[in-house]
Amino acid sequence: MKKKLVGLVSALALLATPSLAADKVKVGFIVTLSGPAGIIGKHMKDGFELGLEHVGGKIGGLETEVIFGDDQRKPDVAKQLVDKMIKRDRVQFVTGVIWSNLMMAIHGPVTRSDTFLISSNAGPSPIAGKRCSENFFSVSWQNDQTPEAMGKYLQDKGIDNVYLMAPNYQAGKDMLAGVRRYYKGKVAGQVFTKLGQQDYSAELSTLRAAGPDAVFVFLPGGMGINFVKQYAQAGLKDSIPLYTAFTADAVTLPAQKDAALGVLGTQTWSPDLANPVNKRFVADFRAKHGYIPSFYAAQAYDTVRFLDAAVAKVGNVSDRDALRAAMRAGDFPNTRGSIKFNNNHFPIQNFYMREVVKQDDGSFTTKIRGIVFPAYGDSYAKDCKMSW
Amino acid sequence: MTEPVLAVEGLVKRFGGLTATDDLSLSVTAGEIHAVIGPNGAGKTTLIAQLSGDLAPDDGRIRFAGRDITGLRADERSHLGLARSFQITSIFPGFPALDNVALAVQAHAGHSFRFWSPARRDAGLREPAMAALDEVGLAARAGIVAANLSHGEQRQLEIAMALATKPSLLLLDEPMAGMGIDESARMIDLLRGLKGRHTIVLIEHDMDAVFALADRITVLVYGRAIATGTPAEIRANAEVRQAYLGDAHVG
Amino acid sequence: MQALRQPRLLAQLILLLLLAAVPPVMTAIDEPFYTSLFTRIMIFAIAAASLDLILGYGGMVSFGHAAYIGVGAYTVGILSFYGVDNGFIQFPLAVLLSAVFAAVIGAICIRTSGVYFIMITLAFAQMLYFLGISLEEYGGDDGMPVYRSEFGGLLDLYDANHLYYLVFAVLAATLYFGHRLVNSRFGMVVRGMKSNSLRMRAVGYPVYWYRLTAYVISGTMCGVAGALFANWSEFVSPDIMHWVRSGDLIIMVIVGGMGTLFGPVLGATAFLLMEEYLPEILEGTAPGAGEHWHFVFGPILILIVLFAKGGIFGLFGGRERGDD
Amino acid sequence: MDGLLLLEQTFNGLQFGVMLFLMAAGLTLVFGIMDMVNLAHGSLYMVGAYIATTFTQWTGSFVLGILLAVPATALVGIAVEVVVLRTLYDRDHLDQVLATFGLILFFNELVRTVWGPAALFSDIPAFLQGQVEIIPGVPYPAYRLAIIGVGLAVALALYLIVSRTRMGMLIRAGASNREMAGALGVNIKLLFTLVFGLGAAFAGLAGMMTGPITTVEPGMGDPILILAFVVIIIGGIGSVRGAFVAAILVGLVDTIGRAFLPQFFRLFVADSTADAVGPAVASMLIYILMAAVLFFRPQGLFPARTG
Repeated sequence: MKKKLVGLVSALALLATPSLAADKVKVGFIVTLSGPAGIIGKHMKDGFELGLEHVGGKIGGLETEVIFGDDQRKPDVAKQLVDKMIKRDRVQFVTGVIWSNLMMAIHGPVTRSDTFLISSNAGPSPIAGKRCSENFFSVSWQNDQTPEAMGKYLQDKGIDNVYLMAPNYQAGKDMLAGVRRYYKGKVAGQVFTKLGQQDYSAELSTLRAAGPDAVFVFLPGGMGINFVKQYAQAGLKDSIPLYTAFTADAVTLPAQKDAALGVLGTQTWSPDLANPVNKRFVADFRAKHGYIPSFYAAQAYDTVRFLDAAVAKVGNVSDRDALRAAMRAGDFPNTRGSIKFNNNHFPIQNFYMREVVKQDDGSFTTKIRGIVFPAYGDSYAKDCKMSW
Repeated sequence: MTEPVLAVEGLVKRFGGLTATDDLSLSVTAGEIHAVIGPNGAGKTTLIAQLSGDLAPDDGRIRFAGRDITGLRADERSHLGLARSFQITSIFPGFPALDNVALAVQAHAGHSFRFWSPARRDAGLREPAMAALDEVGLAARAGIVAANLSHGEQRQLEIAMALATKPSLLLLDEPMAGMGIDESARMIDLLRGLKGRHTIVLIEHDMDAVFALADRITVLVYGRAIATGTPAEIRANAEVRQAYLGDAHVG
Repeated sequence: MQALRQPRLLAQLILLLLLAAVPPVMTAIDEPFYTSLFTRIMIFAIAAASLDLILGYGGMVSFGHAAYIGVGAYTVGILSFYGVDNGFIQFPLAVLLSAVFAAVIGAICIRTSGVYFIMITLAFAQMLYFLGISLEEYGGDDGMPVYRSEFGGLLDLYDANHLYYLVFAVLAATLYFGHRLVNSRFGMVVRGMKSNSLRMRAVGYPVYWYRLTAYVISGTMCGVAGALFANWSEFVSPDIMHWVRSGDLIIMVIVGGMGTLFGPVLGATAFLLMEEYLPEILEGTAPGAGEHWHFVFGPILILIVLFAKGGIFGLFGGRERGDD
Repeated sequence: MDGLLLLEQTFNGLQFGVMLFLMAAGLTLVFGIMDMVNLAHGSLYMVGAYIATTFTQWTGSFVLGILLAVPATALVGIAVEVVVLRTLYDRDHLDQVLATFGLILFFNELVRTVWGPAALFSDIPAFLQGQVEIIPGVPYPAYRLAIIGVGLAVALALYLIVSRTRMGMLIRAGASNREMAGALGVNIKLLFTLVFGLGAAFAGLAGMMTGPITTVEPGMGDPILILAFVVIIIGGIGSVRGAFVAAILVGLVDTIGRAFLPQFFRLFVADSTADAVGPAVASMLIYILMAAVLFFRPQGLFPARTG
């Protein structure tokens, strides 16, 4: 037994290959890859890899090593991954992160170390406000912005008597609060459903009985597939328009298909955005991976382009202040056209209304129907003491 | 006349449609071996289970050592001086024989919410346990894991565990079940040695053993006591002969 | 030192000494990550060893023990939220609260046994999980960051080595206390109840109260693991109370070897190292294979059940004496 | 109006309940007769949904897809029984839990590898689309009515099998006293395999019927597995009747709770508090139900085992 552990310790020592080559770019990329929840992680990893391909495998022209980590959607596993990436692999950047609770778990440990944390998706409000950090950047969005855009749209269109629904967890509550920050009309009902709920029959019956003029839901992933299908099956889609956030996208559309046709949702990105970077991204992504990219994939792709631009400008990865300044400058080639950074290091960008459409080849995608918020920053930036 | 050690009055136990104990009354006086016999399904084990507190009767009273114990749990009855053995050997098979008995001693040596001192080095438990093993003739086998004891030895171990609780009344449920002739003989000797010092309610199929040991016998049929008396009276009882005992058996 | 006369105990002591050597070795070779990794492993080892006290020794399969990790972690987290970072307040309170929760939940659960016990403990853990999700002030599902405990200058838990040795000390204490416990009068009762609770009742033990006490002790020790967990992760969220986490603990116990004290430590180590390195090893065989590590991990569990009875500890011939 | 809504919610609860029953029936039989804790039962639900979806796409017919997928899932179940589970019958429950947990990981990963990580598209067949007015003014999705119908039909069939056939007699004997079933001199091995196949077919059927209204994705069986366990515990292990009663009970309590608890709390506390407490309690409701049932009846509502 003793022999065994001694062997283990020396094996661990061998695994450690201390490399302090200062001009080698080391990036940790953390998403959920294994297990049933792995689909979003796959989208993001595919987007990230395409980004690497587009920069010739060298971020900022320097030799680049990417360490992919699977967080299993467990906060403590994510925390251990970043420990490993920072202390063993000695990365300069930790990127990825799908889930808000995982972001909350690693935000402190990463930003306190001399490592940059770049969120490719999660954007919970505490780290946009009081807990903002100079070592953190988001190339996605702050959680509240997307529903805020939806609230503004509903308000501007004069839609009244809206029924609101979201899962009973923090993001769900933030989403409905976000809608109501801009939507001031009558609320026909507000329902929080079970996290991971599969059957919405009870909620749909109650909804029908409430007789709203419009419905807003935030039901990401499998919940969105369930709800959108059941909403259509209950015959409600034709009578009450459905507005969404993160409920109908390239991850869920292949399973929703016609049930989602015509569903509206706000987002910072859509496959049909007509800028050259996005056109190349979407075309190459479909060619390489064989499916339509989602915003998750686009954001992961943008993460690479963001790092590439900053590192290229500085020329090394050891001058952290210069890197920070370069990152703050924004204006890197990205799929959304233009991204600037707020004082809290969250993007200022456009929010669009997208509609689900059917393409000639029978696949489903989203098309931009208009800008709701041009160059929109989040509402927590004012709580962030950082200024530059 | 002194009060009986155990007095059962009008005991009733039903399982669905079946009445396993039917208005049964019984009294056991101090120092006697009181055998309960009856054909299979007569409700003997059900009776023991109610006496020991493992099964709650539907009606009737059980008085023990001068108080009503009908509503007490098995462990509470044990502390009043009631001990039982089981028809199907019930020991701690993974423990050595001595540990089996020591656990029984420990149950009556104050509470066991003691979390620190090693119980196996506690002379206050080991010595009485050893004495009880000695009493049943298992002293030499103290260190053997109970599962590895022979069937007969396991039955003896059960008796030792019951004795270790210093009972005033022993409820023995077929202590000779499954034993060979030699083992049975040893058990009879053992029980005879206990006679006089302990009051015993004995359920047994082995009629030779019953008539050799019992001071009094109660005959159960379909949950009812059809007769109680000395072995001689029971032998002579026509109803018993008709209902249960074949002439050949009584010999 | 009677311990030195028992080879198995000696092996355990050596393993503990090796664990004690992790921080200086890792500092020497400049690999601080492994200090953090083994800190987490030891925290789960404490929780698994606590669970084994009732599962392996007492035969009570609790499918909700992660709830007590949650109670301990949230005690530290919520106190930290209100600015109380003093570990001398946090830890005793974590002990007290997990004991209270275990006593209340246990009082109801202990009435059942077998599979019913498994499911009712799961039910209560699920209730606490959903309660955690609905605690909006404390971040709900997103959880909340936690500042590490302060011990009046005696310990600086932001120093990875201090945290490591605190956890190590608690693990060692847990194992020593567990060793005393399972061999004490109380421990004999617990083991007797696993073996034959009908017989225990018949010789005069009020089985309910002993089972409940064992359950409370186990839950409380898990609560301490939870308080340490909050310190290690600097974060608490309901995720730690998810039923899968309770299942992980059971797996650690069985894989390591139930009814032993050191088995769960080996189980937690094996489980978490496999989780850590299986993907890396598979990724080495084929790009992209790493994310399919469950493909290998699942059958490994099945094989352990089929061929390694007694778990890893059993492979070393380390089955402890005197249980069924 | 409220009465009609209550009626509609009762139908929703009934539909959820019969679905749970399909899952729980196999689980409780396997548990009751073989004394086997099979966590992989949820995997059979998932495998059933995947196979049915695939067959439906190949044949173009939903009914044909299901008719082919039910025996296919039964075969998968039988294969699992013969290869892995058979060796676990004489092990204790913990070994079974660990090994079948390993099976869950394996099956989730298998499905992910074979069909990809993305959710599959599965739709209601054309002839069951649309609404039916159960009573005037209450339109109800035809497909959900069909689920209720199929579920009740299966329950009836199972009742007839258990109470009228020789296999049923053996099943009942096995659930109440395993030694006795062995003593009857039947081929226990074959009986176990058949029962397992039957249970797998039911679980698969549940997955197939649910597929078109929910998501066919890896891991879809895990949440439903826990619910099925809750059902068989409430009903009493080994009791098919108990599983039926408990499934309907859980279905109704969960549905009605979700629908009405928040409003109920609004009667007593402020809306915002009710919005926080209502859904939280609704999520816990079935666990509270189970804890309460076990508090008063530690062996469930219909304990099947006598010995």
